[in-house]
Amino acid sequence: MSAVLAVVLPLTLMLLFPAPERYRRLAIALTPWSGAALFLPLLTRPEVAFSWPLLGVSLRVDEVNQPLILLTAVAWNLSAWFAWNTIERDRRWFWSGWLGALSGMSLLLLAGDIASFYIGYALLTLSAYLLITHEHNPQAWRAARVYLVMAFVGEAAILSGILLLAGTIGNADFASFTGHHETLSASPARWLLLAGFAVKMGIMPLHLWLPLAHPVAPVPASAILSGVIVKAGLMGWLRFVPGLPEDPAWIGWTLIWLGLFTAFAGVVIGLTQERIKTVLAYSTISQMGLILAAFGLTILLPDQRNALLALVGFMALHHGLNKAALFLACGSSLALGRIGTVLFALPALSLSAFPFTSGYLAKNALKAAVHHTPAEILGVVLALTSTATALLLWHAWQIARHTRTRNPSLQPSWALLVLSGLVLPWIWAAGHDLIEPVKIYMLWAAVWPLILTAVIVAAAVRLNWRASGQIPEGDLVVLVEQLAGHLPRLLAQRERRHRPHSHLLDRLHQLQGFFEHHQRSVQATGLAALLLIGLLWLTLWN
Amino acid sequence: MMDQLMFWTPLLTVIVSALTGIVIFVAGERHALLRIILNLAAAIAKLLLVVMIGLLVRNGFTPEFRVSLVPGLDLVLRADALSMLFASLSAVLWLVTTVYAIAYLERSPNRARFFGFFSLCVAATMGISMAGNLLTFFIFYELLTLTTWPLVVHNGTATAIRAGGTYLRYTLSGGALFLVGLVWLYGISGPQAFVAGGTLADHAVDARLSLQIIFVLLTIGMGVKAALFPLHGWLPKAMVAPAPVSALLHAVAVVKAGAFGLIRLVEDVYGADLVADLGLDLPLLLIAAFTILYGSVQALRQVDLKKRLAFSTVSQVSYIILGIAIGGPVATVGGIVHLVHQGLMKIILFFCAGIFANLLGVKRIDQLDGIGRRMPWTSTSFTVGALGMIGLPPVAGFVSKWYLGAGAVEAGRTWVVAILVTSSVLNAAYFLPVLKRIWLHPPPDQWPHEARVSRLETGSLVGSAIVAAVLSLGVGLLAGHPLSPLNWVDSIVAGYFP
Amino acid sequence: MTTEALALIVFLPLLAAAGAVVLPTAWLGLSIRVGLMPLPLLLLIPTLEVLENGAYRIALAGHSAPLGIAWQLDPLSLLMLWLNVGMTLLISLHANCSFRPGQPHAHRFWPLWLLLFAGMNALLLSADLFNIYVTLELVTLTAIGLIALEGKPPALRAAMRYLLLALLASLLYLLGVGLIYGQTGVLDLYLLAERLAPGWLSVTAIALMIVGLLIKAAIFPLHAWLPAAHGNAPGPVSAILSAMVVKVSIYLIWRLWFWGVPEWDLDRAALLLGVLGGMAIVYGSLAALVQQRLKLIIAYSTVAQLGYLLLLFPLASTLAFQAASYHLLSHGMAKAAMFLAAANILRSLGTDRLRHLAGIDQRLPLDVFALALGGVSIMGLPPSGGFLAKWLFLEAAWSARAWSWLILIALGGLLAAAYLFRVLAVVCLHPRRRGNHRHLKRTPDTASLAAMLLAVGAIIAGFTSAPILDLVEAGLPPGLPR
Amino acid sequence: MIGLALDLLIIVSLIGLAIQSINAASLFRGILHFVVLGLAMSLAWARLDAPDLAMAEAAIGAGVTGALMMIAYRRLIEIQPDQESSLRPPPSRLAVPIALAAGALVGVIGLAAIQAEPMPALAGTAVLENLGSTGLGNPITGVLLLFRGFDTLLEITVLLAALLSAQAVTRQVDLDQSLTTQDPDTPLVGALLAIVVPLTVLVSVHLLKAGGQETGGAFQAGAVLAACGVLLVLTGRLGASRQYSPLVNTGLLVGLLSFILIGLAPLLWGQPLLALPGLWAIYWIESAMMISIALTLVLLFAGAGSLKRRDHG
Amino acid sequence: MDSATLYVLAAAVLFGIGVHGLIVSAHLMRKLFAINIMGSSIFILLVATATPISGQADPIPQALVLTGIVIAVSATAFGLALMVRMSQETGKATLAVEDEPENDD
Repeated sequence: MSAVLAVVLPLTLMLLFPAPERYRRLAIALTPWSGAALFLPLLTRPEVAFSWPLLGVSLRVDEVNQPLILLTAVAWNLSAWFAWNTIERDRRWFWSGWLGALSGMSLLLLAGDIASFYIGYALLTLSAYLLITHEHNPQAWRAARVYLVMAFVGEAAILSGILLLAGTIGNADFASFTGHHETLSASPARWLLLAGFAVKMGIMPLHLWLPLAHPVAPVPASAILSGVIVKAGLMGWLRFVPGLPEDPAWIGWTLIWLGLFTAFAGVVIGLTQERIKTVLAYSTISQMGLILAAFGLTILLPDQRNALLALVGFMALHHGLNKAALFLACGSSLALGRIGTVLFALPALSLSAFPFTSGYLAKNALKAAVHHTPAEILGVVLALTSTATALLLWHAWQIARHTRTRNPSLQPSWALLVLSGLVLPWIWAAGHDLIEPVKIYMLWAAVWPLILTAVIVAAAVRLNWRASGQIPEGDLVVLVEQLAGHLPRLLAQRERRHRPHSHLLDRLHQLQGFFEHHQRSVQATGLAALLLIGLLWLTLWN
Repeated sequence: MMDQLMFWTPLLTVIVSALTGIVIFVAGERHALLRIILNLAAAIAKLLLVVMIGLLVRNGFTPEFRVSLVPGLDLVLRADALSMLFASLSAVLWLVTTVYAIAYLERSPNRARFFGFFSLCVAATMGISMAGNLLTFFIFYELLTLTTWPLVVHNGTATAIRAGGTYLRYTLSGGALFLVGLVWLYGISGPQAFVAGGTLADHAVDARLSLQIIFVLLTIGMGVKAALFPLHGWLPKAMVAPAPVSALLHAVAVVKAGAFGLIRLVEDVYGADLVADLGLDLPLLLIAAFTILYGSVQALRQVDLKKRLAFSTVSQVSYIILGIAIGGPVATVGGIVHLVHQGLMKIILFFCAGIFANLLGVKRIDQLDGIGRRMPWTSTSFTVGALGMIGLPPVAGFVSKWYLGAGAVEAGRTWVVAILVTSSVLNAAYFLPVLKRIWLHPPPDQWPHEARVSRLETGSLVGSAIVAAVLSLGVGLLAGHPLSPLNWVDSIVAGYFP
Repeated sequence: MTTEALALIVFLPLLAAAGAVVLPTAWLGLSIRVGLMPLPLLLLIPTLEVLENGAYRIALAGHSAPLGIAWQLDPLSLLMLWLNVGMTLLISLHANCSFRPGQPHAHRFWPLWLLLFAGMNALLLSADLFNIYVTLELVTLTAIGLIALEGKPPALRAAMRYLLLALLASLLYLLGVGLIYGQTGVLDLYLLAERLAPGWLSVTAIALMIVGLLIKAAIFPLHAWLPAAHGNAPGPVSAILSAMVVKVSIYLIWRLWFWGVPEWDLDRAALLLGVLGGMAIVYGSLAALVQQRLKLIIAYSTVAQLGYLLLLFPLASTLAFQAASYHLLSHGMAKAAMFLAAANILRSLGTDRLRHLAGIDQRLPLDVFALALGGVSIMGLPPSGGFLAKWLFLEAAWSARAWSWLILIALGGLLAAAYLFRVLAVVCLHPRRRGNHRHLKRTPDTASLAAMLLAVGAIIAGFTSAPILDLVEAGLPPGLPR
Repeated sequence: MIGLALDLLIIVSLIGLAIQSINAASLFRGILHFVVLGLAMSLAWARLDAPDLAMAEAAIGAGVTGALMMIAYRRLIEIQPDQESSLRPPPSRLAVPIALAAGALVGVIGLAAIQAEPMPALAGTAVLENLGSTGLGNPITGVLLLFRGFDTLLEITVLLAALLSAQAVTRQVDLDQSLTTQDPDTPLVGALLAIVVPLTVLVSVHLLKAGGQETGGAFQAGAVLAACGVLLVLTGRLGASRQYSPLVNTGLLVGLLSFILIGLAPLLWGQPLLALPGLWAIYWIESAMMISIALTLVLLFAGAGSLKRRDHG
Repeated sequence: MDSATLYVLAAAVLFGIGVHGLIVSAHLMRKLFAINIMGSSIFILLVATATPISGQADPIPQALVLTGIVIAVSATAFGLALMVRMSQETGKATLAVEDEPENDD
C-alpha cells in the first residue's frame, strides 16, 4: 500500500493542480511533503503485485533500489521545500511537472516489472520537460527542445530494447531476469537499453541535453535534475542490464573507459564554462562517468559483483545529495558570507573525495575493489578523477564568488540537504559494510590528488590561465543543431497548386461534342449500320 | 423464443440505426427535438442491444441472422467475439459522437440529412461488424461508402464536393476490385463464411496463384478504406467534413471498416497460416510498415490540425494491419486491440480539433498557442489522446504498441520493432510541439473566430471529448482487467492460435 | 383461361385506347383504368400456367404455325410482360399527374400511351417474325408521337431523327424477314431453329435483322438518336422508353440468337456484339460524364447500360442469362425511377441544368432520394438489383474465364458512379444564393411517390431475386452451359 | 421480249423519277415526281404479278402519299415560302460510296436470293391449300384477314397510332384556317363533285367486294374513299374541326373495334382467338376497316382532330 | 436475264438512290422521299425474289408488302406532320446539326 501511495499521491496532487483555486488547497498543503511518501516503502519494504492495471503492475523495495529511493526521498523533499519558498511565477506548471516527475521517479524506482518501469520512466521524462521550460525564455526553449529530442532518442532505444525483451520473455518481473541470462546476453536489447539509459545519465556522447537543460531550470529543479533524475538511467541499468556471468571482459572495459572518458571530458569542458550551473552540470556528467566506470567494474569483476553493485548505489546516493546541495547553493547563498562558503564547500569537498567525506568512502571502496585485479591501473586514474573534480568545483567556486544573486537568503532546506549529504552516506555505508578501515596509504591516496589540484590551481592563478568560453555550452549540440537546422526546410509542406479539376472533363466534353455532332447525322448512323452489317456478316459466316 | 432471439438480434442492431436514419429523413428539418431524442434513444438502445448480444456471445452463443439473396448466396449477420469487439466500439462511440454532433451542428443547415446519413452510416458499420461472410461484409462495406459520402460533402462547398469526389474515386475503385476478388473467390470455393483460421487451406495447392491474386484484390479493396499507402489519398482531403464526421470516419466507421475487413480476411477467410504459406504476409507487413512511417512523416509536414490528425490516422491504422501481418498470437492481439484503442484515442483528437475550430475558429497548429488556458478540459483531453498516439503509458496506445513490438519479436520479425519505435518518435515529433503550443505558449489577444454558444452546447462538446479521453485512459490503465478489450481480444486470438 | 387472359392483356389496352379516342373527355379516366388496372390480375393466370406447364403457345385464328401467327409465352417473355405491366402501371401513376385528364396534352397522351402498352404486350407475346415487325412499328410510332407530344423544338427534332432512323431500321429488319421467308418458307421464330441453315443468305438475313434491331436498341455506335429523344421527352415517356422500349429490341436479338439460330457457330459474332456492348458501356458513361443536363445524363446512362445486355452473347451461359435478365429488370426500375425523379425536378425547377440543381435536396427530398436510390442500383452498389445483376455478370464472366469482360463490368460500375455522383455532388452543393429556388413549383406527391416506388423496387430487387432467377432459368434456351 | 422491254422501260422510269424526286430543282417538282414514281411503281407491281399491290400502290402509295405531301408542302410554304434556298445540304463526301455500297448490298442479296435453290415456301403453300375451305378467292385477302389477321389488326392500329401521333404534333391553333382553294363555289366544282363523289364511293365499294375473290380489298377501297374525302375537304365541303365529334370518332375506330370484338367473340364459344366466324364477318370487318381507313387518311390530310360539314351558300 | 433479275437490279439502284438522297438532302421532305424510295426498293426485292408456288405467285410476300406499304404510308404521314410542326416551331424543315444548340433545354 505504501508503495502505491508513493506513486499515486504525487500523481493525484498533480491532477489537482490545473483545477480551480478552491480545489487546490489540499494539493498545495501536501505538495512540499509529497516526496516524503517514499520513506514509507523504505520502511515497510513492501512487495505487491496487481494484475488488472495496465499489463500488470508489481512494486517492491529491494537491495537495488533502496539507496536511490532514499536519495529521492531526501533530495526531492528538501528541494521541494526550497522550491516552495522560491518559485513564484507560473507555479501551476512548475508543480505539475514537479509532481509528475516525482510520481514517475517513484514508479520507476519501485517498479518490479518491465512495463511499470517504462511507464514511470516515460512519465518522468515528460514531466521533467515542464521543469526545464519553466523560465519560458529562449534559452529554456532551446534547452527543452534539445532535451526532448535527446529524451526521445533515448526513449526510442529503451522502447526498442523493452519490446525486444517483451517479445522473448513478456512483461517479466526483474527478479526473474536471472533465469533468462542467455536470452539477455545475446539480445541486442541490452545495447539498446544501455544506450537509452545512458542518455538520461548524460554519458558522453549522449549528454548533449544535460549541460543545456540543467542550468536553465529553476534552482530546485536543477537540483533534482542533476541530483536525482539522472539516476533514473542508472536505475534502468541496474534493473535491465545487470552484469551477467557470461559477459566477456571487453564489455566491462568498454564501459569503464567510456565512463572515465566522460569523467575527464566533462571536467575539461566544464572548465571552459562561465556559468556556474553549467559548470555544475558538467560536473554531473563527469560524476556519472565515474559511476559508469564503477558499473563497468561489476561486469569486469564478477566475483565482487554484489559488493560493487552496492557501491554503485552508494555512489549514486552520495553524488545525488551533494550535487543537489551544490545546485541549491546557486539559488540562495553565495553572498551569504561564511555560512554560505561552508555550505558550498562541504558538498564540494565531499565530491572531490576529501578524506573522511562520503566521496572518500566511495573512492576508497572502489580502489579496494580493483586492488589486485586486472584493473589495478584504475586506482591511479580514479585518484586523478578526484583532482579533476576538485579543479572543476574550484572553477565553480570562482564563478560563484563573482556572481551576484538577487535577494540572497538562507534556505533551511539547503542547509538540511548539505547536512544529509554529509551524514546519510555515512549511515548508509555503515549499514552496508562499505567502510574500509583507515589506512595511511589510503589516506595518502586520497590526499595527493587534492594537493595536485592545489598546485594546478596555484599555477593557474599565477599564470592567469583562462580557458573560459572556448567551448560553447552544450558542446556537440551546437553542431547537431546546425545540421538539424536544415530539417524544417526539408519537411516544409510545399503547397501544390490545385489543378482545375475539370480539365480532363472539359477535354472529354469537347471530344464528345465533336463526336456527337457527327454522329447525329443520319449519314453516320447509316454508315455505321452498313459497316456493322458487314462485320456481323463476316463474323457469322464461317 | 431463444431461437428467435438468436435469429433476429443481429439484424436488429442494424435495423435500429437504419430505421432511425429513415425516420429522421422523413421527419425532415423542422423537428429538431424529435431528432435529438430519437438519436439519443437509438444510440442508447443500440448500446444496450450490443451489450446484450455481447453477454450472449460471452456465454458461448452465436446469434445468427441469415437470408438468401441469390440461391447459394446468403446475407449472414452473425455475432461472434470479433464482431462484438467492433460492434461495441461502434456503439459506444456512436453514442458519444451523437451527443457531440448534436451540439456541434446546432443551428447549421441540413441537419436532417446529416443525421439521417449519420445513422445509416452507423447501421452500415454495424452490418460490417456483424457480417458473417465476405459477401455480407462487402454489401455493408459499399453501403458505408454510400452513406458516408453525403457526410463528407455535407458542408456543400466546392472543396467539400471535390473531397467527396476523391473519396469516391478511391473507395468505389477499391470496391470494384473487392467485388472482382469476391466473385473470383466465390467461384473457387463458394460463399466465404468467416471461420476462425480460414477455410481456404484446401485450395492452397490447386489455386495458389488465384488465391494470391484474390488476396491482393481484396486487400486493395479494404486497404483503400484502411488508408494503406498508396491508397490513402482520400483521407486527408475528406477532412473538410464536419468534425463529428471526421471523428466517425477516422475512429470508427470508415478506416476501421477497412482494417476490420483485413482482420477478417487474414484471420477468418484465409487464416494466418495460409497467408504465410502463400507468401503474402511479408508484402502486407512491408506495406503496413511503410504506411506507418509515411503517414507519420506526412503528418509532420502538415500545418492544418485536422490534416495532421488525418495523416496520423493513416499511420495509426496501419498498426492494426501490421499486427495481423506479423502473425503470431501476441502481435495479432496487438493489432486487433489497436482497433479499439486507436478508435478511442483518435476520436478524442478529432472531437477536440472540432471544438477548437467550432468555438474559437482555430484550425491551424500555429493558432493553438495558449489554448490550454482558454479551454483546459478540451486541451487536457487532447493531450491524453496525443500522448496515447505517441504510445506513452498509461494511455491505451502503449498497450497496443507493447503487444505489437513483443509480437514482432516473438514472430522473429525483430526489424518491425524499429518501425514501431521510429513511428513513436515521429508521433512525438508531430504531437509534442502541438502540446507545447497548447499549454506553454502565451495565448493571443484575440481568437480567430469566437463563437457565442450556450453552456449546454459547450458542455456536450467538451463532455464527449472528456468521456472519450477517460475511456482511452481507462482502457489503457485497466488493460489487465478481465473485461478489458485486451482480454476480449486475447480470447478471440486464442481461437486463431489454438 | 390462359388464352382469354392473354387476349385481354393485348386487347384490353387496345380497347381502352380506342375508348380514350372515341369517348368524351369525361370518360378518359375510366378508359385508362380499364386499360391498365386489370392487367396484373390478368397476368396472374398465364403466370400460373407457365409456372406449372412451361411455355404456352396459342395459334391465332386456329391456324398453326407455318400458316398462321402464333403467340408464345415462355418464362422469359412472361418476365418481360410482368416488367412491362408493372413498370407501365407505376409510370402511369406518375403520368396521371403530369397528364391528368383535362390537362392540355392529356387526351393526346393517353391513347398513345395505351397503344404503346398494347403494342409492347403484343410484341412480347408474338412468335412471328413479321408480326413482330408490325408491333415494332406500332411501338415506334407511338413512342415517337409521345416524345414529340409537347411540341418543344428539341423534342421535335429528336423525334424526327428517331423516326428516320427507326424507319431505316425497320427496312433492314423487314428485308431480313423477307430473306428468311425466302430461305425457310416460314415466319415463325420457333420454327427457324431446324430450318435455317447457316447459308450465306441466311447469315445476311440474320445480320440485317440484328443491325436493324441494334439501331432501335440504340446500341453504340447506332445510338445517336437516343439521348436527345429520351432527354427531351416528357418524363413518363422517357421513363418507359428507357426502361422497356429500347430493351425489347435487345430481347428480340436474344430471341433470334438463342432460339432462332441456336445451332450456328456464333462465337465470333458474339464477340463482336460483346465488343459493341463494351463500347456502349464506355462511350455512354463517358458521354454522360460531360453532359450538363440531368435528363441527358440519364439518357446517356441508358446508352451505357444497354451495353450490358449485349454481354450476354459472348458469355452465353445460364448465369449470364440470369445476369442479363436481372440487369434488364433492375435497370428498368432504376432508370424509370430516375427519369421520373428528373421529370419532377425539371417540372418544379423549370430546368434540369446541373448548375441549377444545387441544394435541391432540401426542397425536393423525395425526388432526390429516388434519384439517388436509382443511381445506387445503376452503379451496381449493394444492396440493389443492380448489384445482384453485376454480381451475376461477374460470376458468369468468371465462370467463362472471360477476364476482359470481368474487368469491363467492374469498370462500368465505376464509370456509372462517376457520372451519377457528379449529379449527386451538385445536389449537395450549397446554393450560392438563397433565393435560387424561390420559384419552385410543387410536385404532386403521387408523382414523387411513383418515382420512389420504382426506386425502392430497384433496391428491393437486391433481396428477392430467387423466384425471378428461377423463372429465368426455367425459360432458358436449350443447350446453354451453366 | 416485249415484256422485257416494258420492264426495262418501267425500270428506267422508276430510276429516273426517283433521282428526280430527290434532286429536282424545287421541292414542288420533287413531289410531283414522287407521285409519278408511285404510279410507275404500281406498273411495276403489275408486271411482277401482284395486282393487289399495284392497286394499293396506285391508291395509297401514289395517291394518298402524294396528297399528304402536297398539303404538307402547302403548309410549309405558308410558313416560309422559300423552302430550300437557305438550306445547305449536309457535307457528304461519303454519300456516294455509302449509297453505292448499300445499293450493291441490296443487289447482291437480291441476285443471290434469285439464284438460290428454291425452297418450299411452307406458309405460302399452306395458304393456297387452305384457301379453298374459306370461300375466298383472293389468297391475299385470305392471308390478310384469316390466316394472318392479327397482322392486319395491328396494321390498322399502326395507322391509328400514326394519326394520333400526327394529331399530337399538329399545332391546334390554326386548325380552322381553311384548306380550301381560293374560290370553292365555282359551279363547275359542284358539278364535278356531284359526279366524282358517287363514282369514287362506287369504285371503293366495288374494290371492297372484289377483294374477296380477286384484286382489291379494304386498303385499296379505303384509299379511294379517302380520295373522295380529300376532294371534299379541298373543295370546302368538309372542314377541319377541333370539335369532338362522336360520329367521326366512331367512324375512325369502327374498323379496329369491329375487328377486335369479332376477333374476341369466338373465345366465348370456345373457338380460337381471332377465328372469324364466317364470310359475313370478313366483309363486315372489311367494310368497317374501309371506313376507318378512309377517315383516318382524310384526317391525316386535314391535319385535324375531327371534321365537320361546311355549307357553302 | 428475266424480269425478276431486272427488278432486283432496279431495287438495288433505287436503294442506292434512296440512301444517297437520305444523306445528301437537307430538306426533311426529301429525306422522306428517300426513305420511301428505299422502302419501295425493298418491297420490290421481296416480291421479285419470291418463289412461285406451282406457277402461282406466293401470296405471303405480297401480303407482307401490302402491310408494309400501309405502314410506310402511316409513318410518312406522321413524318410529314412532324415536319410541318418543326417548321412551325423553328422556321425550318431540316435536321441540320448546326441548328441545334448543344444540350438544348
